[in-house]
Amino acid sequence: MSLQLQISNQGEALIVRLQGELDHHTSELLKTKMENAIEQEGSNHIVLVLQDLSFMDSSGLGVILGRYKQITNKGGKMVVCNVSPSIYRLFEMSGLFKILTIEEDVEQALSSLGVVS
Amino acid sequence: MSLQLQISNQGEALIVRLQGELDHHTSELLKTKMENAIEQEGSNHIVLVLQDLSFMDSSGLGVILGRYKQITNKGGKMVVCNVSPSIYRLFEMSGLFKILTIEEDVEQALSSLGVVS
Amino acid sequence: MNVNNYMSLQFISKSENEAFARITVAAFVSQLDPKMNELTDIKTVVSEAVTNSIIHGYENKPDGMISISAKIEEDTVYITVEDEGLGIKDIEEAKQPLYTSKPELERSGMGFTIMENFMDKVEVKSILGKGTKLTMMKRIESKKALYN
Amino acid sequence: MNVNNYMSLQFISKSENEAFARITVAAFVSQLDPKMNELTDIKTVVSEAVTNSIIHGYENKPDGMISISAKIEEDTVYITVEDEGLGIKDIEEAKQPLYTSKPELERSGMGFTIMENFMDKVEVKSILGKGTKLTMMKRIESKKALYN
Ligand SMILES: Nc1ncnc2c1ncn2[C@@H]1O[C@H](COP(=O)(O)OP(=O)(O)O)[C@@H](O)[C@H]1O
Ligand SMILES: Nc1ncnc2c1ncn2[C@@H]1O[C@H](COP(=O)(O)OP(=O)(O)O)[C@@H](O)[C@H]1O
Repeated sequence: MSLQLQISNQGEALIVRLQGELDHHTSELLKTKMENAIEQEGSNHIVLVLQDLSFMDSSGLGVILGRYKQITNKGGKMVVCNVSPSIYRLFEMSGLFKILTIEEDVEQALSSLGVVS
Repeated sequence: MSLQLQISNQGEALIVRLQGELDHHTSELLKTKMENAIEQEGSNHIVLVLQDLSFMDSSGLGVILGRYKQITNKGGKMVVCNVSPSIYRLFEMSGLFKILTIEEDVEQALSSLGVVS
Repeated sequence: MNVNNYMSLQFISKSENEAFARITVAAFVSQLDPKMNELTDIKTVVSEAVTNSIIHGYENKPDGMISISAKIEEDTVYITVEDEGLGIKDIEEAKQPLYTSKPELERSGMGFTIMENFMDKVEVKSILGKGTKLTMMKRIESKKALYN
Repeated sequence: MNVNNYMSLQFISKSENEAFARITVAAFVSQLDPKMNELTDIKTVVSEAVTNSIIHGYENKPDGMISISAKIEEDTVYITVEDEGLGIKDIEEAKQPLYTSKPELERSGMGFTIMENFMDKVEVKSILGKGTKLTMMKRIESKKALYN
């Protein structure tokens, strides 16, 4: 019933791993933590790992789109990986999958960004 | 949210394994199945395995006591094993642990009944 | 008034709803970050109270209504369970360990004893022919409560 | 009337209750033995509707009341979500994909689109200054339903 996040750095990329449930209540935390990390770390790119995310609704779409805008404004890229079928459906419905890059796993996400892993 | 049971025979003993939640709603099923098995199999003893029982309330105490009476009326014995701390507490509170034999696991339950396993 | 959170729930007196009721109250109380055994206690008492309303209050007829409320105030949970069923004639007798008015249904007579053991306080109000209302209270010893 | 099961739930408009509400409705609907993805659909639409009541209906004030009801009739679930909040001015506009009146809160504007995609039917009634009521319906393709 809550969200845990784990943030780490690999080369120019900020890797954010989500675990638990991403809804309106927990999206506040994600927004704040990611905003700060993007500013402080000065990372160029974001890799968002959704492997252990058991639930997401449209509030999740909003906060992901928000971070996408934040990083592209800085000239960076955002890649989402390990997307479950039910979350993929939300990306599809909202058209987000057209602007986000979606990759299988962290390795492929990093190599698509040109970051050596 | 439901109860599964698995009934098997070992020598003179009927082994009943419970999985899931034992409350008033699911105790009906347990009562019927065990009553029938005790009559049909003509077993002398019962071993009740509670290892995978994730929830039990006082309706469970009632149905266990009922089967205890049924088997002792036939001159048999009943042993309960793999009892979690929270279920043990209910046995204690009700005084049931004074009349039931409680053993660690199926092996010890069977050997306490003199059944070769 | 210092209500930190509040919910109320109504459902019909079908035995399928015993599990539903305890899952719902447990999901609500889990906001307090209770220990595993505290959550089991809460589930058990809700199960006892709802089962009593179904079996004794409504005598297993599935057209009665059962109401539950749960309130979190600081580190304490208040739970009420209410029916508009037959009511209890003698509350003191009903509370005796092993006392049951329905031995033919293999009742253990341990419902009230379990509720009183697992909760910090249990209050029973009942009017014959009108119904029964239980009010229960429990302090939750969560980590969270320490920091609030 | 052929009500197989019925429940209703009220809680205050705190965002903690979004998770609580979807767990409760999912626990109730699970009696129909739904497939995993059907249950995810139900959880998601409840989350969308409750979030809308909290953010838009009550503008994030935690003293509003939200009511949910769920009814199972044969293999079909009917869910209502209701608030007594601000109401919706233009329902057709509100339903447009990507439309949101609160872009500053990073809303995606996808709530209604998701509800309409995941449920078989969605009906919105709203009166400005009085509140909003959603009525939704979904047939559950469970194994159980086949044998009933
Ligand atoms: N909601 C209720 N409505 C009417 N009678 C009740 C109710 N709850 C309890 N009782 C009475 O109190 C007795 C004791 O309840 P309890 O300790 O839970 O044992 P049990 O349910 O096993 O009988 C019941 O047998 C019944 O006569
Ligand atoms: N319960 C409600 N009370 C008032 N307005 C609402 C309610 N639900 C939805 N709305 C309005 O409908 C719009 C679209 O809702 P939705 O599709 O869920 O997108 P979002 O919540 O992301 O804004 C909201 O922006 C809001 O203006």
